[in-house]
Amino acid sequence: MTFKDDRSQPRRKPYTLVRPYVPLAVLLALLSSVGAIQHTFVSPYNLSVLADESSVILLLATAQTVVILLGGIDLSMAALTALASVLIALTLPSMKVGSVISVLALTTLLGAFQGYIHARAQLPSVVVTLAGLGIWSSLALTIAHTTIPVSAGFSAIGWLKGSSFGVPHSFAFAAAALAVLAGSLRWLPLGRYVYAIGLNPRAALLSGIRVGRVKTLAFALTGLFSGLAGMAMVARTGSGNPTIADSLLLPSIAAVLIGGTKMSGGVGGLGCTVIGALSITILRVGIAATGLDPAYEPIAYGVLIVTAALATDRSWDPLQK
Amino acid sequence: MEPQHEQGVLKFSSFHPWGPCVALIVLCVGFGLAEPRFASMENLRVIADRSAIPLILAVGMTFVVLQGAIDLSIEGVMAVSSLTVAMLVLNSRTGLDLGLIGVLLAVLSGVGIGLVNGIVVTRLGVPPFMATLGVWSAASGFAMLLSGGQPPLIHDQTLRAFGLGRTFTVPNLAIVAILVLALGYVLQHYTRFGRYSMAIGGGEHLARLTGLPVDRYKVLAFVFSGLLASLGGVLGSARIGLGHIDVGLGQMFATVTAVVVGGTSLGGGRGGVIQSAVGTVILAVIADGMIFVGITPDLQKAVQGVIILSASLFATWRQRGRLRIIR
Amino acid sequence: MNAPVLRTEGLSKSFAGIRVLDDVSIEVRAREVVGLIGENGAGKSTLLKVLAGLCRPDCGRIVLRGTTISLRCVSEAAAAGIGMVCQEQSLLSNLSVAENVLLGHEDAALRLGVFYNWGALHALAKAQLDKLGSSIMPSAQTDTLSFGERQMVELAKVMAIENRTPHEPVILLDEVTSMLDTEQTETVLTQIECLRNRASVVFVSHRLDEVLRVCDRVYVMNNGRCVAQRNRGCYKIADLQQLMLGRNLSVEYRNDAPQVLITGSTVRLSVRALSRANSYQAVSFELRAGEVLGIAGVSRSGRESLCRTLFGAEEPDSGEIVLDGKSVSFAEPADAVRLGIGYVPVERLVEGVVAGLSVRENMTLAHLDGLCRGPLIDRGRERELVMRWVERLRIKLRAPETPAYQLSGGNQQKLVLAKWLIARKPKILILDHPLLGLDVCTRMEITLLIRDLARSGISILLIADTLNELIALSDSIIVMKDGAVSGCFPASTERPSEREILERMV
Amino acid sequence: MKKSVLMIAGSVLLMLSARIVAAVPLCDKSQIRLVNSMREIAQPYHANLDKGGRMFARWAGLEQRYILQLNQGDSDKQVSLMRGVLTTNPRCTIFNVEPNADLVVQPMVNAANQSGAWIVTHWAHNEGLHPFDGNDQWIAHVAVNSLEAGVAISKLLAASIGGKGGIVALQGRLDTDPARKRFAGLLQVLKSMPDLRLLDQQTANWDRTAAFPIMQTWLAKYGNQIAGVWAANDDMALGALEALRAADLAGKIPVVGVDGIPEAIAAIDKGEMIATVSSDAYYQGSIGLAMGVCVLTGQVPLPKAWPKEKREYYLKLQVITKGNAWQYRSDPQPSAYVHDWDCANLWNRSTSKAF
Repeated sequence: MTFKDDRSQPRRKPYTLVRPYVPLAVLLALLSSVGAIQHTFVSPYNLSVLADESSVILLLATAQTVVILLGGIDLSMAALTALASVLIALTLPSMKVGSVISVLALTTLLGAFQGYIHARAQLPSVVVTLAGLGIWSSLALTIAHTTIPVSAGFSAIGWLKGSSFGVPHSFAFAAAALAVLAGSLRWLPLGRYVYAIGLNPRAALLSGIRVGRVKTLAFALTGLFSGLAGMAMVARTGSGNPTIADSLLLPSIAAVLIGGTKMSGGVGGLGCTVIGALSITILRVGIAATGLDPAYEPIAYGVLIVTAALATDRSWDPLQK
Repeated sequence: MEPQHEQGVLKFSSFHPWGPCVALIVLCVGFGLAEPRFASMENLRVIADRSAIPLILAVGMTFVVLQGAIDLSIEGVMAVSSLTVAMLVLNSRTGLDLGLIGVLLAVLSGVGIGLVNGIVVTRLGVPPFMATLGVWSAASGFAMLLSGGQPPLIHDQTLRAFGLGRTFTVPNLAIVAILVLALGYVLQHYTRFGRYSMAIGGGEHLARLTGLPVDRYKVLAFVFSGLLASLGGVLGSARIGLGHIDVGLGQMFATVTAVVVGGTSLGGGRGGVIQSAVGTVILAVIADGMIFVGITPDLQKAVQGVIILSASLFATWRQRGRLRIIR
Repeated sequence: MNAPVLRTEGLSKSFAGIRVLDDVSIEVRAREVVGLIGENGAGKSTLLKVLAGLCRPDCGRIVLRGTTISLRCVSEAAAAGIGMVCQEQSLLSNLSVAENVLLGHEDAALRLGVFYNWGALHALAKAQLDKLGSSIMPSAQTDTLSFGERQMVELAKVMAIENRTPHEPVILLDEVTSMLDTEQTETVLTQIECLRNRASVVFVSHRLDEVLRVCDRVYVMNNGRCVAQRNRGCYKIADLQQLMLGRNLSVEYRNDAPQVLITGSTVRLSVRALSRANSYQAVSFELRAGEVLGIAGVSRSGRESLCRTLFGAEEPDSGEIVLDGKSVSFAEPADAVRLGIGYVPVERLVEGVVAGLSVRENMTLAHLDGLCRGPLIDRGRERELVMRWVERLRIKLRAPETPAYQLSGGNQQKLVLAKWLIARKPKILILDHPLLGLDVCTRMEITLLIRDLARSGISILLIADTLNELIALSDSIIVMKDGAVSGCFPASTERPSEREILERMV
Repeated sequence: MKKSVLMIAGSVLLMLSARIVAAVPLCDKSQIRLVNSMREIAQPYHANLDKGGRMFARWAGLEQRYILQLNQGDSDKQVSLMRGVLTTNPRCTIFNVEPNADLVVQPMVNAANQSGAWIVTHWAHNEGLHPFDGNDQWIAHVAVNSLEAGVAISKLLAASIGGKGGIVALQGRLDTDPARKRFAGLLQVLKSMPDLRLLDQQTANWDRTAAFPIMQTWLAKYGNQIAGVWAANDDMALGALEALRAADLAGKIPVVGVDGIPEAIAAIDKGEMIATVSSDAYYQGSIGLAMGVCVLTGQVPLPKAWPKEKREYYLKLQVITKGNAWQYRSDPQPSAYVHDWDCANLWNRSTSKAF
């Protein structure tokens, strides 16, 4: 059964035109509705605060997007972030900048390791990263039973704290990282391989793409970005903690999906992930700002996810059923 | 060569059928050798008791997963049903004392949420992952509203007694779980619901082509999963004696893990309730065994991770092939 | 001359403004086999889909046994006694054969209307399979069956319709033979003959000879219209072809350029005692530069597996592959690609193209690194290269950015070929059923292309759909049987006859 | 002795400063916002924090200005939520913070310093951090001596089993200060009592549901070796208790916990638990707000003028046993706290400086 007739139904046409802008619309709607209740919420200061808040989720979501584009998923990022935060906090005093670099290198390796297992042993990424989730988090817990304040050498990451021209550095940093990645997705062969694999891994394989290598690389990326997120965390809280990021896993994935990237891989991109991350952040902070009963936050959260999916994820795609 | 419908998000060919069983046996023997008391009758009961609620959840989840979907909302459902039951039977907050009816109503709350899942997925065409993620969140928010900072204590003694009691030295919850498992088995192998779920998982559009009422059975699966989730919530609160929004804390990950470890493919169309049951017991044995051999709390998650990983490796290593597609 | 069972009046259907069915009126009489012939995109499949309730016509009506019907879905069509076997198979490979055959109609096999009675279910399915004289076990898991066997199950599934309607069913067969090799096609054709005394059949195939063989009447379609109708016996093939193409078919690939004797040229690839467990054993042959080497054999003779091995997609257990005098081993297809080997798989949409990507992206997918300036892709050069090949292969498309799934089968096949040809110097092309399911015109283009490529020095390893195709295309031929080379016809002036090859195949 | 001296000195100093700095209100009372920032309200302890806060708000006539912030165990979010509120009129906003983890104190204090909001923190914070080190918006840190709590219940448990036998311990979230300190208290007591054996210890993350199966497993593993159950909070203690009940051991094996939540007290009445230590959630949930109001309305001088021991001190803990359980049975009336909320007696429950 070919899908030609299905996809070329004319009534779909206009919708597919507006589809790309839906995430943005959702974001604005969210912002304005909170702003309506709490006027100062849309003040420049607060917006910069929001941007600052979103930075960590943004970092996580960015790398997650690549993996999801490949058709996989990485559940271990948050745990790896926590591990990184602990290690950085521990080693900063002695190694200064060196600690950051070496920790980033380590997390990248760990990520790559997961990717390698996933590709080499042909285990689904859910399983591998689920295991990773457990391993990294208890590793962090074993290394540091509790919060590790950064006693010295904070300057090595302190620059992430400030803000210039009202733009918080952490956000600028995250955005820059995302931009670089988006660029390479667009301009490097690697990027095209990612989409090809996500859409049709078998054809990609038979076109001579080294699928295993690409996957390993993608997970190395999630590792690296987990490390960066950990760094941002330490910069924000001035300490590392083994459970610092547990609660960021689902929000970061949700950010990717709200951004309009499809779970099934190959469709979507980094552009909207920014928007997704911001929407999530507004939700986390906004409800509180409006002074509503906190119980309404998860409700709104759920509604947003569903509506966003409703808006973005109905695009038709020949290889998905 | 693999047929095309093997592809798609999270799809991968099914585990070696005996892998999980072997893994389970190996684990039991291992723990048994390390700590003889592990093999004691009492501990077997504990394991049965421990795996009861996860098993109930896993059976529900299995049908959703067989269809190639996933239900992340079970924690939310458990929270809602837990509070509903606690507020409907004799309790510390509301004057109500509906007894069994209260329990039934609580279980129905799960059906309702499952219905929402199903409708959002089928009518609105939202992918299950996101639909249920959203419903999960919304449901737990609703539960928070119900709880309102005053967790209702359950004073209904029959319910408490049932939750904690044993019949013929078998924990009641374990008995319930067995019944649910049996029900699940019959549903899967001897009814349209089960067989069509298989078909839908095998290739949804093909199933549609053949004129199967796919949507109806999808909704049904979510409803069933919701039903069992709320049952789990009710039993859980009957056990700890209050309505608590955290009654299902961590159950979602655990259940999915159990289903995967058992060898039901997240891609749908392969596996079944029995496999999921094995997976659940594996996890229960791990959790219980680790306390037995005294692995320090910090490392337990790590050990769990390693075991999941090696179990899957062990199960699928032989199926590797250059053209095998894994998501 | 009996009354029509099924009649269409002025059916029209457009997709995205393009008219694919234009005022089509045909009729199918009881116990009659009607053939539909026409180029790809002539509207044959669409017509069948309309009849089977897969899509609804914009205007026109369908009259079944004198009453106008409107079909909203397949099950309605089935209820009315119309069943269709699609080009792509519609079996659920994770279910048992029995379940597939009776899917959606198990009522007869239910206890208390709820619980499956497996015994009864298998019995019912067996009955259907017996009609077709097939010996497939109803309890077998479908994905353990061969493609041909699955095709049988499809037929059985459709035939099951007759139990549900008081009338004789109308069976629509869309390209059922296009994916089958010679001997499977035979069985299917004989089945169609048998169907004649139980049902009405509409049969669509690209293979003119098949259609002419089994059909009492043929309708000729040409871009959306039904241009002619001929009764058995009163037509000439050339005349039909002309009707199909709307123009005269100058050259058929059968009477094709004389073989070049390339025995002199260098050996490009030599395979020595290559073996892979339960696929093929001790296969040895040599492939010379500019040679087209055809591999004959029934399905499961190990030839597909052999081709995949030579592309690095499957690993051999023993033996050695020598490319240009150097022994090579492929860890994955990528290695083979780097050495200038290309592979055109059978299942185009599943393995050949990435349907979601644009034509441009698909074409350059295999050789992107050649198109990079520094680390970045040189879009300009890429687009220019793509356009060049689009023209050279006459790929019909609106823009290079058109997503691949919008191309017709033929153009997709060209695209897959182009993917390998853009390499700086492709050495070997492995073609697995390159002409599968293509219309006459595209077949010819690709046939000629293959010849050109060979002449330009590329060695080609070929698996063809039919024997005469194989004989026509290849210089030398090896025959495989049960995984071993059972015959070898080196390039020479006179060609082996089909019979010679066939007797080595089976 | 020393304590009382401190108290006197403190109050004297307060009067002096009150007279010298003829404090003017910093905010119009109607502008004041009271924010209670805590983990969740599913656990009774937190529920009581919230109740305490609301009680105070009602008493102070600021009921409409009371905001509850729940971070669901998400440290990062606790900070985000705070910043979210700071966008409007921060200088009149008072935060009473139950830190989800001690690492959040630093960033929350920073946020307060930047925005001019006022903050009171509870429990514990990272080492080397003090209100009096230039953190002028950080009114005070009301520390809880978890070690002391741990020691107290451990002693009572030991006593109840005659100082010998095996016990099992349920720990809280391992990365939190109270969890570790309370356990340290237990270890301290164990050292002093050679006959008392720690059979096993696990974490149940403060959670009742998690405690249940762990206790079950222990019963299977150690059977009658278990003479007592030590839990780092009441919720887990009650979870363990239910597991005991399932084995008909409820009341036969003594259980201790911390927090003094109503159910625990009921259990103590029934004799199924023997002791819990209460830091008085109602008080913790309200005192910070009370301090803030006093500061903002100018009834007390600016915190920076306060002596160190009033900026960071330990909170008096109440050990609840069968003996005194009756006092805590029902939800307390606001009247019980009015005295403590009075700007003159803000430090009533200070035991000693906590630095």
